[in-house]
Amino acid sequence: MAKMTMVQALNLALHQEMEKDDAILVLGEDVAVDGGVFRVTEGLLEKYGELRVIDTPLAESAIIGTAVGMAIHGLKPVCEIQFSGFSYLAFHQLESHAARMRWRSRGAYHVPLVLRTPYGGGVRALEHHSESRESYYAHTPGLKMVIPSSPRNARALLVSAMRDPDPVVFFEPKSIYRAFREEVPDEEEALPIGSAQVVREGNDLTLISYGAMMQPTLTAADRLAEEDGIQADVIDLLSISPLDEETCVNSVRKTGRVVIVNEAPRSFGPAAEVMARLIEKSFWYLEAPIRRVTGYDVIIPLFAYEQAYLPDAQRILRVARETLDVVS
Amino acid sequence: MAKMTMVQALNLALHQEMEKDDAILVLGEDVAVDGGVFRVTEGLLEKYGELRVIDTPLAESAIIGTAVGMAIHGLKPVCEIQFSGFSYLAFHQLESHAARMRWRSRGAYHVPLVLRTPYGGGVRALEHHSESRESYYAHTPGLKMVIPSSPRNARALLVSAMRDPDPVVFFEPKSIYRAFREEVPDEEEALPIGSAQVVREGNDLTLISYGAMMQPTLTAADRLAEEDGIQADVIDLLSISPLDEETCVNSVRKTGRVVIVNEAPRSFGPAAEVMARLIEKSFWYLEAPIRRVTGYDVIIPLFAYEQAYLPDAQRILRVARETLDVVS
Amino acid sequence: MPRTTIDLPYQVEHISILDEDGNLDHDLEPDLSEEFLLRLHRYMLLGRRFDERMLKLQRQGRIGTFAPIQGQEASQLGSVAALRDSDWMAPAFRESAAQLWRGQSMESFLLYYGGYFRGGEIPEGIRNLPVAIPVGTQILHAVGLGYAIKVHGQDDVAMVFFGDGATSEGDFHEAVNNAGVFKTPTIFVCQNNQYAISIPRSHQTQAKTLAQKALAYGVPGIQTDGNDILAVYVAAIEAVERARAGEGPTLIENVTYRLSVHTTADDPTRYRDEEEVAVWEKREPISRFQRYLKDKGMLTDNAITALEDEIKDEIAEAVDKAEERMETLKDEAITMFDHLYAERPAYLEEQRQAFAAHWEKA
Amino acid sequence: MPRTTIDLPYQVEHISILDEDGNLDHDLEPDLSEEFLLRLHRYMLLGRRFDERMLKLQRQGRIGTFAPIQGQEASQLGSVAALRDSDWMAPAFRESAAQLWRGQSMESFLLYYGGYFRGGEIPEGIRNLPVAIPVGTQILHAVGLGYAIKVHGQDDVAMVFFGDGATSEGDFHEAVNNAGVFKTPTIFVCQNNQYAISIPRSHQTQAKTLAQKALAYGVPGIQTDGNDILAVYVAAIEAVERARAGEGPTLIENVTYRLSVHTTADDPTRYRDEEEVAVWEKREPISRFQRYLKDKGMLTDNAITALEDEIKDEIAEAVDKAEERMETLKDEAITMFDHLYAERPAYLEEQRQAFAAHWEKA
Ligand SMILES: Cc1ncc(C[n+]2csc(CCOP(=O)(O)OP(=O)(O)O)c2C)c(N)n1
Ligand SMILES: Cc1ncc(C[n+]2csc(CCOP(=O)(O)OP(=O)(O)O)c2C)c(N)n1
Ligand SMILES: [Mg+2]
Ligand SMILES: [Mg+2]
Repeated sequence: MAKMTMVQALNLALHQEMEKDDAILVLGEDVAVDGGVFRVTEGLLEKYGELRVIDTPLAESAIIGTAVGMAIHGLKPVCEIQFSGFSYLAFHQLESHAARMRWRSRGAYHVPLVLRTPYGGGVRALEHHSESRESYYAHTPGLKMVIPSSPRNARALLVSAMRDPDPVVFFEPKSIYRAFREEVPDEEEALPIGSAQVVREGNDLTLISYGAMMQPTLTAADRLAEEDGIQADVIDLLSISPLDEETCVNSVRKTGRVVIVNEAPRSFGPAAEVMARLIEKSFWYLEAPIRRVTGYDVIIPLFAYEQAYLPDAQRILRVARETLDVVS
Repeated sequence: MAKMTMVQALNLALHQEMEKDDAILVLGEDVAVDGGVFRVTEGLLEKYGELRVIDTPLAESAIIGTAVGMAIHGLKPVCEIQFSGFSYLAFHQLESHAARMRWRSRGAYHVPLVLRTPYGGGVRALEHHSESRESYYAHTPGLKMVIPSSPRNARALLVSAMRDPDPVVFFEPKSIYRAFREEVPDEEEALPIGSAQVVREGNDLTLISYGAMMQPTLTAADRLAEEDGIQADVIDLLSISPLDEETCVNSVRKTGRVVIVNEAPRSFGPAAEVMARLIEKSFWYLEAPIRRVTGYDVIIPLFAYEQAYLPDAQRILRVARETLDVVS
Repeated sequence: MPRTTIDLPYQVEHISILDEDGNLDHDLEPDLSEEFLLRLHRYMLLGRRFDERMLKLQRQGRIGTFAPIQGQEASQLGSVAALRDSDWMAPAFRESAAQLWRGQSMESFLLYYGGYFRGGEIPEGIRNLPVAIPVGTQILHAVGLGYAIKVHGQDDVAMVFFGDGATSEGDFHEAVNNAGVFKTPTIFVCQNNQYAISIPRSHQTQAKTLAQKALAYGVPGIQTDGNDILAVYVAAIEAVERARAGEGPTLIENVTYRLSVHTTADDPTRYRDEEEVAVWEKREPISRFQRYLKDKGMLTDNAITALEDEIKDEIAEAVDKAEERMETLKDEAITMFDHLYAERPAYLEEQRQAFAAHWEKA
Repeated sequence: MPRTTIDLPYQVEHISILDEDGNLDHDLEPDLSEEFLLRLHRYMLLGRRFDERMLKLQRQGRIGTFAPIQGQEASQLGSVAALRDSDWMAPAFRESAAQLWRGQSMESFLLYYGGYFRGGEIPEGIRNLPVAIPVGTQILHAVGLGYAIKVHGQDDVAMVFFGDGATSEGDFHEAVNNAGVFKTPTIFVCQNNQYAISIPRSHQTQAKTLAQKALAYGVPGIQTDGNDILAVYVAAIEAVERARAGEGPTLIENVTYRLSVHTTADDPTRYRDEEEVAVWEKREPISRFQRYLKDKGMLTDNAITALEDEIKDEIAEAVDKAEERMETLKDEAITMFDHLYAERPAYLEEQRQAFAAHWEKA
């Protein structure tokens, strides 16, 4: 048991799984000698050698496309795309092959590939380095889409992603890569993909979020308790797809009021799907319209204004209070 | 005035606009000598010459990427991607450049590009030729996303797309390319992007759809009238983004009941966003949960089963009746 | 210090052994057994006749769109003939002869092009990837397969097919470049059939040959007369041997011609002349190879007739079996929910059950 | 009929005029005016000093991450020096010297790297594209610009910059290939600075040179000593003249070295030796060019000192202005809703108003 940052926890997951399973290899730009630009893959080259820890040429489609071939022939490639904003260069390899090979070959081949990539705003980065477009992947049949929110669940989910027989897109919230530490057990730990967690319990309101947005969401929940005496159920989705609608529905049936928070652009974003599922499964329990607090439908600005773009506790709190104020 | 198929109507739009505006050029695979694999660009080469009607090498990223450069220097490229399932090879050029150039240069440059591409199932085609993934584009800030449903509105919307100063993704419902004819006026006609149309009026139920799905949606509306005496408001979205929420909201405030139909995969699909807007703007008017009839969350099967995958009048009818049966 | 010419480590060659007039370069003629040569011939003929049959079935509406191979039999079979069973093969969508040689059944093709995804099933033990429709994208998979072969410490190779048009796609570039960097045992076989739908080879790139694109990657490249099965075979076996020996990838351009339509949805008269087709008819690979076999005393007209009959029956049987199978599969639309994930997630199971409960269309 | 070598229409050359020891090839020396040479020198120095200043500002937290240009001044300025104002230039993200030469202000860089999108504004009449972060993707834009130039019947050219790493991306391939097919007036300038973050050039491709990649496209390719501004200029002007004359694109590889960090987030000691850097310090372009100018009697140590002072003041002034500007822009976050579309759609206006009503953070 040690207190770790998310980067360290992810690194632990990679070390332990590569140790256990020879089929796992890591590939991407700068992942070997440099240890990854965020150091998530640090020390792997020294331990597992250059056949399994691969600095690739600068070509994202090649990273995913070769990984598809590797996976078909018995390997478990863990691909790093340096920033999620560059994953679009490989979009066709993901959509057209990784997501479809099992289906196309009727089970003869499958693609146990993990695409790890840092996403999201808040680190004062350049253009294309701060986006949050998990919807693209969540909407793609054949993929799974996972986003952890803390060092411990990041490690446990990455372990599951590496053990998953199907392709998993794994978004790492880079703004909390090193923002805080958490106890991470030495022994193995895996969390099931497709299960959300209720991380705070309450009967008055449901707050649903994931990834880096769990931080302002939890702050808002704390303030609601302190300032308003309101107890919120807070759900951390962890998986965007499959979406754990049961956990969401159960909570909303209890609270009747719900606010969903995501930093992605608002329209056609993840919150809309959560809303849709809740309408389908818990409409009659709703005491107020479902609300969403999201990024705006613009390109996330360069860093001088990025904090203004990102949902924060204040915005969540305001919308939560509006939701609580609704007389049904 | 002549009765035309959608292919002819689109062809007319291209001919007339190219005639009027020298800045327009057409590029893509097989668009010139061959006239496009669906013949939408037929006759353009003969009339406007090979500088403006361009057979490109087989490279989608190049089609969009060069079009971005052309657009910056004063041209209005109309790009054909042969099937929407191949647009992913150009996804990064669309997301990272076409959608952002105005924003990035703070208005110094803009990209009046049209990406025309056939989408959707129902034509007994090969794998990757039948998808409906408009969500990817609708979720991308900086793009507009348009889908016509008939020869006449296809022509009028393509004209608007060509005149739009910003990039427009224009999905053409290939299953109705030649399925029926409609009167299309000889004189110019343009329909505003971002406006839906109420194509049938009623007070009992709202049916919202677009593209090829307008056909079964209208059939279902007819059958509701004939068999159940139910009058449905039927909305044809025409634009997915910007979404005309006003038209949808007004209808739902009147009917209280709504079914949304899209052929895209269900989860994180277009219907979810329509649901979200309705919840936000007309929650208190709802007398039943909003329902959606969609493609399943699988890859659309090869053609032997594609009709089973696609929403049809029967499925819409069943869900509509369930919605009408809800006692609020 | 001034202007100096950059030395390239090798040059790009063209290879031709048996020309369209039947002339043979004895020095280059590969030493192949009669049995092997006759097997090649058999598959060339099978590929051709099966293609013709599929075209008819398509015209009758019994199967859907597909991409005929006529004219490209030598280019395909000469290439895969250099492989062994444990090697991998990744087709594009116009490689039925190669896939048949590598153990796939005619029935599977008929199912696949009949609209049944069951046709995409790969039988146990056969190392072919399924058909890849998005042009050029499969090329990268063969680099990954090659890499995996290295990781497993095997001396297999991965051979991938693609067209002249595919060389314009970014994935082609990334694939050959990565194979060069990682020295993967990958054989890149470009079937330059002169057209990408309506776009002629000359409009696809300003490069004089596609083989010379290898120079961009520091990888050996060679061009063959792709209608000469001996030349194709020699180029392939050299590349395969180099790959097995750990010396990395090769790019091969087989210069051939698509004698038929691009796909059954295509009308080639819109973009090419009859005369051009006629020229290439004369360069057609099967009759050329038959003449060679006859000259060697391995084949007679009678033997050809017998073989044609045999093949005809085989094809007829496959068509019957496939159509019977389609009949039984017709009502299994619910299988669309299978094989998306190893385990079906709850939301998908729910959709499946809704489908089962309500589906009235089959 | 047997094995024949494919004739390539041209060869790839390396050009060097002024070497690291100050030796000059008089035959190749371009005939440039004193004024022009001194202007080049001024911008090399300005580029270097501005870069150093930005690095300090970054370390002090006054601006964010950026990509330093040290060592690449000749490669950039020698290239753009061949352009005229009406030509187009598309940078990657490491071309500040070239952009300054082409009329962008230091202030705009400081704003941009200070996190203000206003820094991306392109002043009226300047034909530079904004910085392009996704590696290699801007290369295609220069093909489109070149195509538009042709459509407009102009004899301008479009020059695009990218790194050694970018040559591995599919977009590089598609761009040069398309430019070849359409004979666009596009100059592809690859600044081979030996690294793509930590990946050395030798690992990026097995090709001996990047210039030879031109052979894949039937397009002329040339390699220069990229730290020799004369060689860079000569290669660029030849390419520009060819393009203006309607003879199509050229691929230029300037062999140079990134003396500093990849970006301010990078630690190069993890992947390269001090000795290697020391070797390249000696090949550094500015002192070499200064020696040349002194030898020609165009420059003195006193003049350099005076110029250094002048530049220092200019930079200080730009920093002051930029920081003042940032101060006034600080509260204009609402401008994030501008310039996404020509007209703001209703849903976005609604979001903007919600933002205006509630935003409490600025
Ligand atoms: C990425 C992509 N773009 C477009 C298409 C449509 N298309 C199918 S085949 C083809 C031409 C392929 O030409 P080539 O690579 O020469 O192979 P050939 O068909 O001649 O065998 C095109 C454009 C596709 N399948 N995939
Ligand atoms: C498509 C894409 N992938 C990855 C990155 C991250 N990245 C930024 S610069 C860089 C290396 C670029 O190398 P090179 O092209 O040689 O240019 P240099 O930085 O040396 O000037 C990488 C990998 C990116 N910006 N874009
Ligand atoms: Mg071809
Ligand atoms: Mg570099």
